Amino acid sequence: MSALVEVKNLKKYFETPRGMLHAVDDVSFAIESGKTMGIVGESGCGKSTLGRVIIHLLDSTDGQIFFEGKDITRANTRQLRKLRENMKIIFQDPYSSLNPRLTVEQTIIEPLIISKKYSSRACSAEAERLMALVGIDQRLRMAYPHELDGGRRQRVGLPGRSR
Amino acid sequence: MLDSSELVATPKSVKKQSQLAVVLRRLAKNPSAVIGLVVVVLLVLMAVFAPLIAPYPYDKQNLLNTRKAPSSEHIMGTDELGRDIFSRIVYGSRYSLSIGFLAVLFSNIIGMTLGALAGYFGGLVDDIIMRLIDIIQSIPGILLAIAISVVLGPGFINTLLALGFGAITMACRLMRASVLGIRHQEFLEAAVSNNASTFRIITRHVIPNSFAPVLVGATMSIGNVIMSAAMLSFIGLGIQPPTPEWGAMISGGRALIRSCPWMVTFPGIFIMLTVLAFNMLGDGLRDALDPKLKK
Amino acid sequence: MGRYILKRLLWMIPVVLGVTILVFSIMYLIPGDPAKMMLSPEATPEEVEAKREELGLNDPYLVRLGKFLGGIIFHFDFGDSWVYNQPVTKELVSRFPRTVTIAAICIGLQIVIGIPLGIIAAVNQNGLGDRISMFIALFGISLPNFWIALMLILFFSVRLGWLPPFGIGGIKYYILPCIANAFPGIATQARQTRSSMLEVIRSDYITTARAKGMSETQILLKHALPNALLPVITIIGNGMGMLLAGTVVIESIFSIPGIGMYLVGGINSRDYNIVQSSVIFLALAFTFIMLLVDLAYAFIDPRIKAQFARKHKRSQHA
Amino acid sequence: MTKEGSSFLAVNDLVVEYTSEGSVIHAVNGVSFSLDRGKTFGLVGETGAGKTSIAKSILRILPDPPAKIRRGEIILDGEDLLKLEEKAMRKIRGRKVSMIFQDPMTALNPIMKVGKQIAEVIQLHNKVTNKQADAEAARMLELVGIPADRFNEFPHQFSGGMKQRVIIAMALACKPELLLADEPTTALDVTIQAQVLEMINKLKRELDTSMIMISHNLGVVAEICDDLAVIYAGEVLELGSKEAIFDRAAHPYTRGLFAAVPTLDEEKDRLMPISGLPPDPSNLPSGCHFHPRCPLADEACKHEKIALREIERGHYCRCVKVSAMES
Repeated sequence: MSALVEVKNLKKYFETPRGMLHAVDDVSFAIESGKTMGIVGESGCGKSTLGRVIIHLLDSTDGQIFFEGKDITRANTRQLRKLRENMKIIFQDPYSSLNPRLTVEQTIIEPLIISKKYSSRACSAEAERLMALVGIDQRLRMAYPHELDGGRRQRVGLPGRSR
Repeated sequence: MLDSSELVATPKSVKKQSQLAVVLRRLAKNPSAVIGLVVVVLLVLMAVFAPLIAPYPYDKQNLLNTRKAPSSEHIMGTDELGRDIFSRIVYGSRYSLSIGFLAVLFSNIIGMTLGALAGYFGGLVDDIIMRLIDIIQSIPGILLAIAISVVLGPGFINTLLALGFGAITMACRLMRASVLGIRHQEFLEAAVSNNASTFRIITRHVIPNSFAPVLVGATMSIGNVIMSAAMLSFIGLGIQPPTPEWGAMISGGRALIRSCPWMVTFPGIFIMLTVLAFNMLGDGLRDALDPKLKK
Repeated sequence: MGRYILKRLLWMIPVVLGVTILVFSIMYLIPGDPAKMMLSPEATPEEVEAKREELGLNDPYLVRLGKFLGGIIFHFDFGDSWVYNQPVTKELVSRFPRTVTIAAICIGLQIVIGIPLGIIAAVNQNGLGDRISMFIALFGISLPNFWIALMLILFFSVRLGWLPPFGIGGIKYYILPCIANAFPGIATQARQTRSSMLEVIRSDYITTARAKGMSETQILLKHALPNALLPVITIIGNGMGMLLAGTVVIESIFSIPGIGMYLVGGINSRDYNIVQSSVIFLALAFTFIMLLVDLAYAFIDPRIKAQFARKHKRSQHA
Repeated sequence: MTKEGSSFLAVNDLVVEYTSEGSVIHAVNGVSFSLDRGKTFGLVGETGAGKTSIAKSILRILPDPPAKIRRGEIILDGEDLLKLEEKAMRKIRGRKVSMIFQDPMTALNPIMKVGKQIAEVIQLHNKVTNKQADAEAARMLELVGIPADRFNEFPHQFSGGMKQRVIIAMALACKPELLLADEPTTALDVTIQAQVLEMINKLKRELDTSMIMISHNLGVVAEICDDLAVIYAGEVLELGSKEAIFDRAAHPYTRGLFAAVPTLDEEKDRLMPISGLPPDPSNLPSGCHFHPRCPLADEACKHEKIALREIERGHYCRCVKVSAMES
């Protein structure tokens, strides 16, 4: 079975006042479906940039990205919309990855609303299911991020699925 | 320094703590904010119901008792044309309040948009807007207002535009600063990765998290605009007599300061009261909206 | 460090040009025919037209701007006043010292009274001293300076007769105007110094200093004040803007022949060039002061200084 | 590690409370431990368990409103620090006891030269001229691996790891007898973390400094501490030597902590987290504070206070379900 995600000679350079910064320099790897790939390195070695390039939060400078066998390096906005329903990012800092002004429920159903595939009733039902899935107490449905500690905030960031 | 991690109280029963409820609850606990709010509401009521409150029509001249000291009949005395000063002050509140609100509203709408654009997009957009703001800001506000209103001429709308123009810079700076503050927060990247459109990102994620300081700034600048409007009328610009604008009244009473000081004192007290109320409200709002106190 | 000063000076040029062009354009572009405004309402169209011709109002915008800018840059001449045809520049230059003296005294008061008030309020936060001084400061920023001036005249000149209500002369003549103009400035300075101090007092390096065994006063002098004074310098700069604007009114009340009074005179006689030149002159003065503030800031804040000092070899430590 | 007698530092029944917006936060609820000279004592626990408050109480730099030391003694070299008046306590801070803070990014004065910040503490506690203080400060910089010619640079010119070294140099400048380290490596990168820990260990041996290491990272504690206490909701749940606790962890909470750490050797698909969350410090559960999350909890745990029992020589545990160990 071809790899779920494959990256070939991926490069990402940033122009900085002090010249070209080689954040990601010729990286290649492949991940089978269901497997977990660990990327280890000191801060500033380009780990997060690599992740952001793969899910198109940042454009790549060179190299190719394959998802389910298809080349998605130069995905246009329509392809991107489809892609982003299958690729999710969970962030490092629980204190800045949630919109402080949205409740737990609003945060979880945000992608559902954007995908326009769910009626509002379906959204809240789905929200309930997702909260149970990631182990968040139902009574925290209307809580705001500032009322939660780091652990729970990360769980709220988890679902974000829109399929 | 208080170690905040030791104070994280897990929510016992999470009542519906909407953001607004939290802010209002904290605002209510702050006495000066409450006083400020009460005075502002009273002033607005006074302006709206001016005809009922004012004992005399503001322009009714009574040449029999001109320059009368405060008496039971005229609690704040009369001016050189025998008009009742208290009535003129009551009607005058309409001009001061409406100039304050409208000028700040007009300038903040423009200022916030410019600030959001500069903060969110950065790069060339940011440079152009900010260089322009730098130049406008290097002319002290009132001088700018003077220059504009000299050319525009007196009158309500002209004064409003003259005062509003200067206030754009503060609203823009405040908005840009707070947008820059959250610009690199990860929840914006999360929104992008959730296929949110730029419009949705700005309206649902960026603005709700950055308007707080702008709101505080706006409340304070209402007071400043009212004071500047009075100053403009005082030096012969802005709203002209016979309209009962507080600044113009003080300017009118200036020559008679020796013989009838009440003509100058009472309008000034009302200006001070109004500006003080907005400033107290602004201080209260700043503490209530202060994220650090959010926990 | 030199590079930073040069950069700031270079940046002054577009600002100065920008200010001049902005004010000129405002006066030019906004509707309303200056000539008609200046002449009495009964003036015949021919008279109005003659006036427009005389003042060169019919020239295209760029020509007039060019003449105006040329005048200022090459021989620092703001042209003549439209109503009396006197050279404006002479008036501005001769009146400038008086306006600056008042502004300087007020800035002095603002620093000498405002800053300590703010620091004391911050050090004993929510204490009695804090509450009282902040309440007075709240009043201070809510009082229009022209009303304070009139109240001071009413009380000290009319009632008590201690001080002259207007005019110029010895120190006595400066007391009331400066108090009236400086009071809002002192209040703003105290409030903002207090919030800047509170910000610093809450930071971690103050706890580190305490852990070193320093006394509260040592911490205040060696760590808290230096860090808090940085933003305070910018506040002083902004305060200068308010003061320059304030002098317009104060000078007209106390009839002190500074630029402010000249400007108000220009307003009453609808003499556009006086208004235009006075506003630009004061704005340029303010811009120059803000430049000094920037330089002072850079000189004190090592982070900026270090940025530009890194070029030379690191200084050898003893 | 004897309970009283010759121990260098003895903390007895320390209680610290914070008042915020009306509710009282019980940060430290009767913590007692002692530390011999030259030894390193670990305070381990989740975020918000009260570890930092304990350290700040020893140095008496708790922000007075809102924090209050309700009860307890802190005997250092036979002297109760809580009884000292402020002037005498200032002599001790930085000289006899000093502290390293968690976040190096904000712990240094941004507009003061790095060298000067070290020289400042030297001059504070020793009658020396400026030049002598600067020279000593430069020597301390070298000691922590920073070239002395960076003496005149400012904090913003240093990386997180380098800043933490400056703070360590500052803390050790007056050769303190006790060093309080509040999660010194949490804000640092793993590789830098190792360097900083190794350096602290080296300096500790050279200067024969006793140390209290606060951390929620069991790896750090294992590497550095001789004895340790597991803190939960402001209480010591287990206390003993490193070997006793790491090899024979008794309290269910301690065992839960060890199970939650992924180990490299075993192939595990799911980690064993401790369910639930630390309790709300403004209304702590009755009896054993851990009972809401404890798999072994039963009625006995829910009501009366549980005492700290010695289940093995020098190994204490606060749990009724744990029987004494046959050593």
